[in-house]
Amino acid sequence: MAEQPKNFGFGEDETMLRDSAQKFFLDNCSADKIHGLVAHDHNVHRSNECLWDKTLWQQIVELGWTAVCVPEAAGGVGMPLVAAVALAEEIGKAAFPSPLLSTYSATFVLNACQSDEATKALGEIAGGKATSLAVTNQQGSWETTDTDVSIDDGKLNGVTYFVQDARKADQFVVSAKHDGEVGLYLIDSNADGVEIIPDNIIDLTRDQAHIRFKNAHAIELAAPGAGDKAINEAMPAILCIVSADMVGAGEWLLQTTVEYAKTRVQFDRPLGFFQAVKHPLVNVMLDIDRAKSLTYNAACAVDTDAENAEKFARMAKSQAGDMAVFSSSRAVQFHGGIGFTWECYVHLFFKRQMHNQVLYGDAKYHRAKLADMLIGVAA
Amino acid sequence: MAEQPKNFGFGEDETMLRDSAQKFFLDNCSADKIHGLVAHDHNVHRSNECLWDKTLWQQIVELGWTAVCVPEAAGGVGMPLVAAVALAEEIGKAAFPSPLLSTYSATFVLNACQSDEATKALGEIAGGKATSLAVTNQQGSWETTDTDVSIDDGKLNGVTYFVQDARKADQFVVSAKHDGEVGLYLIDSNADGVEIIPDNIIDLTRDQAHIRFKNAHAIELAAPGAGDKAINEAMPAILCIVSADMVGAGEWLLQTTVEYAKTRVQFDRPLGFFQAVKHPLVNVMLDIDRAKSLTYNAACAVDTDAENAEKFARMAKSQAGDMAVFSSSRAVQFHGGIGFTWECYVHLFFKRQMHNQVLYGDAKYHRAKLADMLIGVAA
Amino acid sequence: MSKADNKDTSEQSEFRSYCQDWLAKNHPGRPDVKIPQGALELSDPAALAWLQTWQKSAYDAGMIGCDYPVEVGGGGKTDCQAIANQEMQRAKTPYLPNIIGMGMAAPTIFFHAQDDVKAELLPKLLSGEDIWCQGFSEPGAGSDLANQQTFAERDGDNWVINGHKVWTSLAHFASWMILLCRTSKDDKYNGLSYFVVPIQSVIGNGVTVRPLIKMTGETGFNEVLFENLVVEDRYRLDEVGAGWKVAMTTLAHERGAGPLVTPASGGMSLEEGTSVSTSSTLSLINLARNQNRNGKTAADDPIIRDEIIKLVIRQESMRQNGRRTAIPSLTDHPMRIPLQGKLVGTELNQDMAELAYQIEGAASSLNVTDDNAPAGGQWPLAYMNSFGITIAAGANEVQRNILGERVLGLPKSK
Amino acid sequence: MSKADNKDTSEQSEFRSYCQDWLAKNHPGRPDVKIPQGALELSDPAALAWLQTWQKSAYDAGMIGCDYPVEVGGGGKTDCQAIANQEMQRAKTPYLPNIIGMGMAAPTIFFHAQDDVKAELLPKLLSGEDIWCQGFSEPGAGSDLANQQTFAERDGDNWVINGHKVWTSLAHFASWMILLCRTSKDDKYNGLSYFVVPIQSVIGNGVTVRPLIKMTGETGFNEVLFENLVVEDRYRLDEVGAGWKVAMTTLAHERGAGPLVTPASGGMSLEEGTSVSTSSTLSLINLARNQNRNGKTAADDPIIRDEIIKLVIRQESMRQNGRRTAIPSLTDHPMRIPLQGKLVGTELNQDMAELAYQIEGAASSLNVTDDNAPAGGQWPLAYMNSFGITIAAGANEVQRNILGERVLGLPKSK
Repeated sequence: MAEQPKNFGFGEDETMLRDSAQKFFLDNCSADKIHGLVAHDHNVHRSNECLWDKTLWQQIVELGWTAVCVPEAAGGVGMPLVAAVALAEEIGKAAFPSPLLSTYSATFVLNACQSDEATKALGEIAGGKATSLAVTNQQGSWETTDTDVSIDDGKLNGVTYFVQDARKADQFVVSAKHDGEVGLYLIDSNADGVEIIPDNIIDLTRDQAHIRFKNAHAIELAAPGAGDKAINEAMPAILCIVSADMVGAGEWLLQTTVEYAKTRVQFDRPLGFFQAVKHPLVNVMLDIDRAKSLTYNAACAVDTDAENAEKFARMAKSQAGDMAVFSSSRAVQFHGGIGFTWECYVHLFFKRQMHNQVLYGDAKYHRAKLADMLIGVAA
Repeated sequence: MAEQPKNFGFGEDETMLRDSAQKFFLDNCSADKIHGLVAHDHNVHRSNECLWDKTLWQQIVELGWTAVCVPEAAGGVGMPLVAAVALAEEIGKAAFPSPLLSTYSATFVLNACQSDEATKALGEIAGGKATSLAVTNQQGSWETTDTDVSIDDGKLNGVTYFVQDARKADQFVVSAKHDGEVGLYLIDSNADGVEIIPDNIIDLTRDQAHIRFKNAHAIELAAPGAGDKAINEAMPAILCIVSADMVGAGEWLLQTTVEYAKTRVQFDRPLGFFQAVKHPLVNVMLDIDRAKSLTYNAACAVDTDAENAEKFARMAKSQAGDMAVFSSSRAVQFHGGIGFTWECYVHLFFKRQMHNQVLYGDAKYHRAKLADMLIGVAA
Repeated sequence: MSKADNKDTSEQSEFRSYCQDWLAKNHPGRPDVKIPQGALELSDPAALAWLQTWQKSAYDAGMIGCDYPVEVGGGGKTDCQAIANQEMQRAKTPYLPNIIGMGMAAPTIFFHAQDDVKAELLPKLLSGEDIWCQGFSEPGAGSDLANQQTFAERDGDNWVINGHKVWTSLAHFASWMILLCRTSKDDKYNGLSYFVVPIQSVIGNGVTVRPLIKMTGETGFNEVLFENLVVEDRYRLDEVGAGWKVAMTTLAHERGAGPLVTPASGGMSLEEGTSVSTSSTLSLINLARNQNRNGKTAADDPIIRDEIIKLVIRQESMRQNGRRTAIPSLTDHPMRIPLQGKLVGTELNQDMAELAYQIEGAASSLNVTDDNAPAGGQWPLAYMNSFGITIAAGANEVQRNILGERVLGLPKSK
Repeated sequence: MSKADNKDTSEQSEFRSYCQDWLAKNHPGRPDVKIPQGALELSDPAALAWLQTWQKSAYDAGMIGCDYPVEVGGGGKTDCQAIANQEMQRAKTPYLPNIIGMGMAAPTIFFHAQDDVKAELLPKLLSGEDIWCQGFSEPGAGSDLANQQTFAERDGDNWVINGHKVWTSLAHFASWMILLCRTSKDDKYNGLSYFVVPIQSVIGNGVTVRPLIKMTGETGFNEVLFENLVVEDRYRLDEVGAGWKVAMTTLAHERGAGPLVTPASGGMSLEEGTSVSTSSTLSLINLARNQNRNGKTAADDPIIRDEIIKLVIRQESMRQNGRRTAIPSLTDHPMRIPLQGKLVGTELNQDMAELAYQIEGAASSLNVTDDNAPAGGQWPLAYMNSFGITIAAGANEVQRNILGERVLGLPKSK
């Protein structure tokens, strides 16, 4: 095992970046503001909208956040994954609707492609082009060789599913099969033959779609046979980013519930007096800390200890996924009646967490993969 | 599904039998008395003893308890399994060292043999002959086709393992293979060629052994090919009996811990004031009630609804097994330092519960079997 | 509580035959409007009207309120409601809409109201003509029921009521409400009194009903505001200051632990074709069979299987607990199992719906409005709604206190 | 707390090289007596003597107490104990026997004793010549530490001590005890005072030590009875009535949350051949590989696999939590992770050993004395012993209170 830096790679630059993100979200993205933006229509049969603040996105681009993990050679800042993870944690804490996390995931896939076209695309990301992965089939498989899109003569056909932030992205990195082998392709969101069909999703802080390609001309990033390998290589980073989002959202849920438990009085005592509230909140904290430390460790492994990256990333996603469910459920429960209402902000984070827990594999899935790695494939 | 009686078959006779058992154990088997009997030597390296009160066993035989589930035609009382289950629950509640539960298990296997020799053996049980099953191989397999004993020319050879109450039993029902097929055989514990090698076990309220057969002459109860089927047929009853023992022991652990929590004062409050103690104790109660109702239902199914007996019995054993662990662990934890001492009676029940949980399959094993029955064998 | 015996009495046996005959001839058939899964989710007046017609017809046939005396609109029978309930279930009838009325208001009125009030209110309650709602919860009185702030002030033969109730199901349809409020500020428990108050007839005249929106975006609950609502003193139940005691009658019956059996029917499948019951483990197994999980179905995943079977076992244990409750000699405390019901039932439903996310995988992201949502998106919806019931009617934390204190005899936690 | 920086200071760097050199030459090799897994299990005087020799040699080399001032027998260095600990671990040395002395007594004495007492006691404590034990627990003061009943009564320049301490590890070897006792009955918290008292030299003269028997049948803990033990006033730490405050220093260091790093070494494998570490998930995986579970190994059972991996993840998270604690900018509260340590560590060990029963199946019934017991019967033994640590040093229920109150700021639960 390569020796990882003790501090997970959180040097001065990374810490400064995180602190500035904290300030940015504090100034611009109170839960109240997000709620006003994404929850203005409460009807369960509400129409399907993609609600986000493009002005803030523009500011983010100007702050250089899209360039954070783009290599310097491709025109980026070339910071380690822990920097993106620090930002992802703040984004989760704000339940911030933006294509930034999708763009980070795409960044790591493009990095793994190691092609000129991929390098060019990375440069565009550094310049602010929101990019999302379109690599999932209709069954929502978490295996990187599964895709329902084909590529022939440079043209995509078929449908890709569960694309995150699809209506916020400027371009997509698409996995498609040619002669049974998976390649990766870049396509603009407004290119001919690209039809984005929004999903009606529960999480109000995101958008998701399936995308139909009809003879849509795309640029090859990784040749058939190399595409799934590139996704696999990037997967530890992707898992870290989602895990960090859950850690941030979990911390918001914990702290918000703690504040409520300090002030809400029942049976002549603040709720937090009761161990039936206090101890589960402590358990939520323990789970968040586990997830946070595992996520930092996994990100650091991606940066400095590649051979252990997959193992540690699966640990992080597994722990963070279970924590996401637990932190959400206790937040609603301990907010009591008010936590069950639309007007309370808790449901924004609750829904984001439930969305996150299944993204790129739930806890059980990653534990099964870890068992294969650490115990050996079962007889 | 056959319609089961609403009252699980607990008629007047069954209730009377249970009440008399309650009185018997109250009068004769306080936890203090059992502790004095089985825990007189505390050394972890203590020698291997088989400690029980044979006078009480004689009384039990005289009360007719061994005959409870022996058919009338074989000289028994012919009561339903729920009667034995009611007794098993009281035995568990007293952590009573005796071969009664082994004898009940053997009774149901003999019942399933449907041979003259088996009927004769049942008559002997009714007359007070303690009988135990010797049907497990060295690996402790829970599959009824697995045995390390062979039979040829009416002679047993090989070793059988994990025989319960071996040093208390007068005879054994042994599973042995002939030409790869499993038959069942009866042999006296003091017959020639029978060597009982005591295991050093943790549970102080039982004894266990492996038994080596060397050309030991045995009587055929079920021919090769019919033996495993007879055990399978009896297995739901066996599982109910062990489950009932766990229900009884669980209730003792719950009530004893509740009493302690009412009187022990910490932080100027009785322990039971604290929800960190109260709520887990309530959860123990919920688990006991689940196990108890499922056990009665399963026993009733054995008596009146055979096609559902296996399903319900596996549910009961699974729930009771998990409850056994949970009730034990919380009893020690909430008794604090005193619960961790040899002089506190809790460890007697703790050890009995941990022994019970793996007998004839732990909770996970039975759930896997249930999944095959209720969801279908996995692809 | 129902009788413990195995056999019907002759009255019960005769009544059972009568129910079977009547139901065979008078089942209302399938509704011509969409009926939600439960009465508390009713929002379409046409659906309510259809169900009210059914309740009235079952009432007229003597199947609802059979154990209440004839003078208050009942059937004057003994231990027959459970028989009627069993037969209605067996006949797969629609459910009854006036559930708060029958389950909570009726027994409370019966045990605590003046005779003339009983005679006035109970017939139309049992027939379902009057829909009832319950005014217990307040912004500051959730699980801490005794912390009521809605105030009733005496004014000669009347009371003047001011306050704010929340989480009142069916208030938008209700003619009447059972209302717990404060009549004295000096004593938390003995300062409460219990009233029945009109709602529908006085909207705009002291009463305002506003919908509350759930985290799912659905409505169904309401806020009810009282502003100088005048109520006659005869509508007070029991003594001034006895409100807490009266409320205990309500809660005991809500938990199925009171002496009167609540009229209940049901069993009719409401969603043709795609019947998704999020309270059934069979539905969950079906979901798992139809969802892909990395090349196999979720039903082939050993971990999912284990989790499902855990839930199947819990569900079966609830059924068997119910069976055991009816046999007093098989429990050491008469309230031990009845008081578990709300707790174990609501947690089971929550855990089932939580597992569904992992069975559905990526598709669990889809809302009920998305055509591709597995099982119509009912499972994630059910998960969110499950918190309504783990929180309501005494949060489950309070249920555990109750069990620890009343059944195990542990000291009070406050 | 240790320094957060990544790099050694020049003092640290130099000291690290020194330690490496010294350890390369002075590792004591394998013991000629059987050494138990941990110091608290020591029962054989020969094993203790061997370990004391090792501690003395490491002390003389400057690796123990390096951050204490020279006047009290320390090394007078800054932030060097952590370096010594790392290097001793790396060199796989034996553990140090005087763990209560170094981890709890030494920092408490250092921060609260008179200078002459420090100079008298600390050198032999750090060298391991004096073994120390702790007198906090009493029959009526388990997790409720402040409920001490052992009484110290003033008698001129002396105190006369009477009372009963339980769960005192190492008391049968101890020369000295840190003792919390009551000096006033009027005030629970401010009525406590803290002493250091001799044990071995006064056995039979005011002190009796008796072994306590654990549920496993093992000994290791003791009861200590005081009957008119006379102690000089100079052995009082801090003011009369300040015992609670002083005890907090002890507890903070016990939890690794105090300012002084505890000397620690270890890493040497103690059981040749059959090394079963019941605190390692790798051991558990090995066990699963060797145990049959219905035709396959337990390591092939998907449910067992999932449970093992859950534990592996928890173990890795503890390791990474420890790493994160050292970087103050990565936690929002300095005590947030340190105060979790005892809780998560002891529960992990308990859950690992609990799973071992299901991995071992029928063979989990076998005691350590049975030749056929898998892994020598260590796992069921470890399970039972695990309750010692989930109960001791503030039961885990109390640890959760501490975390909820001190870190999350929730109101006190009493």
